[in-house]
Amino acid sequence: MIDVNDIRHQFPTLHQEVNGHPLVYLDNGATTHKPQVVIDAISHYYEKLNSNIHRGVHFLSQQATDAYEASRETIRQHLNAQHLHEIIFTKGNTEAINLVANGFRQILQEGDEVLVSAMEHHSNIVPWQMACQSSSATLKVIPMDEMGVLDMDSYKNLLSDKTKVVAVNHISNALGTINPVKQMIQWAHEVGAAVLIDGAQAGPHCSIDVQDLDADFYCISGHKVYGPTGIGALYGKEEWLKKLPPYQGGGEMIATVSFDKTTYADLPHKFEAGTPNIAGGIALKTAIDWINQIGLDNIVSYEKELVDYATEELSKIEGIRFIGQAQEKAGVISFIVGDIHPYDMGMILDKLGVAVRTGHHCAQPVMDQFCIPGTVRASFAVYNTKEDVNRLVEGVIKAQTMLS
Amino acid sequence: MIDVNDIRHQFPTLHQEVNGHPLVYLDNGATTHKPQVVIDAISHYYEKLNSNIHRGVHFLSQQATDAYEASRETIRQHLNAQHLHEIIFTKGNTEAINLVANGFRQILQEGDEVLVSAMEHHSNIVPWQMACQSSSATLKVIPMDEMGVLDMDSYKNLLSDKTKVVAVNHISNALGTINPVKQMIQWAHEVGAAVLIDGAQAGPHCSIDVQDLDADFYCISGHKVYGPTGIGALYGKEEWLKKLPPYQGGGEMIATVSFDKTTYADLPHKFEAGTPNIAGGIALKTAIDWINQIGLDNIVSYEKELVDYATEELSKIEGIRFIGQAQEKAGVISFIVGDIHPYDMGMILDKLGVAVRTGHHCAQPVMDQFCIPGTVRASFAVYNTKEDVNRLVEGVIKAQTMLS
Amino acid sequence: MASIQDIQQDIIDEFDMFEEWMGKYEHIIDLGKSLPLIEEQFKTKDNLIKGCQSRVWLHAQHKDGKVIYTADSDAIMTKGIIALLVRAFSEQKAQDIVEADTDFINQIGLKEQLSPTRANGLVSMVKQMKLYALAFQSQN
Amino acid sequence: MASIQDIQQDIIDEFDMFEEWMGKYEHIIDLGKSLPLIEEQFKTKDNLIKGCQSRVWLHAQHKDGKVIYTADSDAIMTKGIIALLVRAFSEQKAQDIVEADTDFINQIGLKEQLSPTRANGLVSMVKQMKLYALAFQSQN
Ligand SMILES: Cc1ncc(COP(=O)(O)O)c(C=O)c1O
Ligand SMILES: Cc1ncc(COP(=O)(O)O)c(C=O)c1O
Repeated sequence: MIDVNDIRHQFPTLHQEVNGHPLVYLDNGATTHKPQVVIDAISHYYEKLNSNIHRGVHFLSQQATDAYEASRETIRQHLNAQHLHEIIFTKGNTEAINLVANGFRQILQEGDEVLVSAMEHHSNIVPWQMACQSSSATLKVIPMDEMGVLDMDSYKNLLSDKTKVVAVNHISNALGTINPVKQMIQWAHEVGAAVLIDGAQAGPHCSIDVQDLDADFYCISGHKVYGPTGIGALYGKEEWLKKLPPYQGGGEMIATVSFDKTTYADLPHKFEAGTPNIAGGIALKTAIDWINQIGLDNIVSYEKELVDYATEELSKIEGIRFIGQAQEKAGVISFIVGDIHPYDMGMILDKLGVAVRTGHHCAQPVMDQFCIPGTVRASFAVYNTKEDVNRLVEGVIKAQTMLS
Repeated sequence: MIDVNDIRHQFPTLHQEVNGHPLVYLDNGATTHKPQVVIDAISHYYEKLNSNIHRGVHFLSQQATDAYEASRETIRQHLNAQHLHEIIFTKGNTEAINLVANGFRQILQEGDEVLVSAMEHHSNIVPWQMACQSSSATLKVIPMDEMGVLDMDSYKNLLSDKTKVVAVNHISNALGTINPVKQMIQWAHEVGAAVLIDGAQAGPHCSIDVQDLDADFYCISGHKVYGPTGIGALYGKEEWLKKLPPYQGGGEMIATVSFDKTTYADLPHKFEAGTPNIAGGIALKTAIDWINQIGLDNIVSYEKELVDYATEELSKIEGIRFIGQAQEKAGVISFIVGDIHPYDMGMILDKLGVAVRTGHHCAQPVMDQFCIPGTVRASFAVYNTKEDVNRLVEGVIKAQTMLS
Repeated sequence: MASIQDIQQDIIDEFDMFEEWMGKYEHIIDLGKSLPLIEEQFKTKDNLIKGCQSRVWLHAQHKDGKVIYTADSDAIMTKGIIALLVRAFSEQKAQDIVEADTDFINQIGLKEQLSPTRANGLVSMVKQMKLYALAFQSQN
Repeated sequence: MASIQDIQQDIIDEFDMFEEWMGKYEHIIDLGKSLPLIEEQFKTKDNLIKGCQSRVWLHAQHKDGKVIYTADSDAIMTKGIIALLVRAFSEQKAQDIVEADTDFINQIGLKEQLSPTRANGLVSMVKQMKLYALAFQSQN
């Protein structure tokens, strides 16, 4: 059970006025706020441990290295990866996907196919476009229906022995759809394709088991799971990580360097060139521990209640149209009202202290499919309340009055 | 003038015991500690502003965007870049160099040459090896002499119309040598080559004027200039940044995305895919402001005094051999004592509370040239004192006694 | 036709009547509704101003020594803002537009009321209008 | 030859005599100096253990049913640590080595005294020694 008051108490950012109103923050799909323990973990690092890691023999360097590596272990457990060295620290999901897609440049060949879904974030489209371009492979798109659900028949038809990679998000940031990734992975494996799951939105909203899913790659962003900005984690199956060429060159990622020949270090260091975001890495552990202390199951059921309530209340508004109406949804409600431009709606909501996101949510192809310029998106976290939903609904009604 | 007591007061990390001794931190070349204002700036971001930037219309997102962009402006001024959009936020110097080298993969052709110096950090070698490998260009090395000074005659001879890129550090992290980069850039431009200056070690130890240097690319790491980990800045001349292809694909860096065609955003966003290290970016401004408040000139002359004193005192130790004895040096003293392995020396120094770095300092080719397994490196920051130097010298003598 | 400066003063006075953001917003929305639309044929890609979330078309023509602007946007508040600018600058002499002070935007306190993206949009609109005027001016 | 366990107990007792890190370090350094060197011919790349900052060569041979280890390192403290391990495991039966408990490393409080890189190095040395033993064991 969730004690939302207790939880809210832990988030300093929530307790402020915006434009004269207490803040209602419903832009969690973009980034979540951080509990005090996470902020403190960062300060603690800088005040007590601060040191560069891995390469140092001195005390602070050891302490910092231990803390950083402990975080890797926490992430391993959280995603249920088999091996510690299958966890690569990244800057976030964008970097993670680029790391993998860049590696596939050298693996893909002309005639090969990469499948992405019609509801991907730009970060899971553009890197694959770039990889396909430089390898002359072909990018194909798994279509979705008007409810915002992927068409599994088409997916099955698209799969063939040409398919080398399938890249899909676990939960869509624009629509909230939860995709049947376990099934999709299984089918992809039947044709020998590797599967990358973009877990940016799944991180905060569902529990993840990479072994159960049998995912080849899975990535999460720290700043979306109550953790710091500039840090994330990529899981990759050992065999794949061994197969992929390194991404960035630099310190840490090499075993030996000479001008004639450079040999690369073992996993995970092969993919971790340069001084990482040490503070971020260490505090990401705190964030994940915090989530687990509340319990992902509790979070999931509490958020479902909120989203259901919000959907119900918003449905009463005349002219509202929900974009993304899958049965399996989490965390996100995207909508437009009449012919009101989402941008106009968002500005008025902001004046009323309600923070939502408007626009294409970095998923322009989704907007194109629905022939809309964008949506208003309310996205939820475990610290949101029914009162937040009420304020949203009031705001939408007020904006509607002003704008029509 | 430097009031070192006042400065030390501002660094919480310095005030602790390590292995029963007050910490003497001489590993600043790896990373510097952070003044309280920088730590507070990070907390302030997470407690008050936290929000994703650029894409949001709501209040917090605006505040965070403003703070992040204000940092870009501060960096622009600090490096004296002409345009704001010539400043790209990166994860650090390793990423910055990879970004540029990756771009040159598509520009370099067979027969073209890339020059790096014999004293580069791995981060300024490996990315160029990778770029040369995939473009069939050739990597050539500007040699250095036994004092650790680049051979300018050889450099001049190496330059030709085949030279497309010269990549050199401003100050060597392994040797402390300050390279004559202005002159080197001028010569390179005479043959039409672009020049990247790796300013990782210059950031804390000298003032930088990219227009005066006429550098094409210049990069600094936040964590080495009293700022956060996981953030850095790349300066690139507008014309070059326009010419280079984008690096990572994702949100922010595109103007429009469809599955058929993606057009890239204007500078600097073209090179800033995904959610950045927002907290780090904002606090980097605080770090640079902090440096400027003390004054780089003051820092430079204070540190010179320290390094001179340390060199003098260490010289008295029997069997000491300094690695890197350039006239123009800053921040770093690298040495070995007799045939004592640096690793053994480092461990004993650590036990005595003196944090130095030992090993190849990610500059293995330098060690190969001097035929040593590594060095002991003491590297300085503005908060170090003569007392720190004394403790270092005592420690080295004690270790020498134990180990011989 | 009143001078640019007079019109700007009118606009400032008008906005001064509203103390709250709500009034100002409603006024902008009303202005947006009243904007004389751009002819469909001018809603071209060339006339599109790179904004952020809303699209803005701006067309300019030179007639009898005066610059005439028409414009449109898919978002009504954006439309209202351009209506203001059109009112301030349309049917004026190119040179006057080029030289015009644009501080009235700050004085109506709109910038603080707008998101930076929209405020940036506003700035680029003004810039674009001045660019057109400059082009016409140098034709003479 | 004493059993592995007895030797380990000896080592533990020896280290117990030193309360301070200095004594322990000096003891390790002394051990390092006394390590019977590996023959030059065995200082090959194959016999190199991937460590961090110091290089370690470890050679193993099987003779009269016993495993004989010789080793070297370019850093004296690393040499001391391998000296300890060689003392604990060399000239023992392969099977005994494979099955040996290695907790004595924790008990001499060395791990806390070492940097994690060196502690990792120590772990990989033990691992490597056991791997050799395992190989010899399965030859039989
Ligand atoms: C000269 C030099 N170049 C590059 C780097 C790499 O910087 P970072 O580790 O911050 O990416 C460093 C720091 O280790 C350095 O000293
Ligand atoms: C589904 C999805 N994928 C990828 C990303 C990119 O993540 P980041 O911006 O943290 O790199 C996001 C977040 O914006 C997202 O929601």
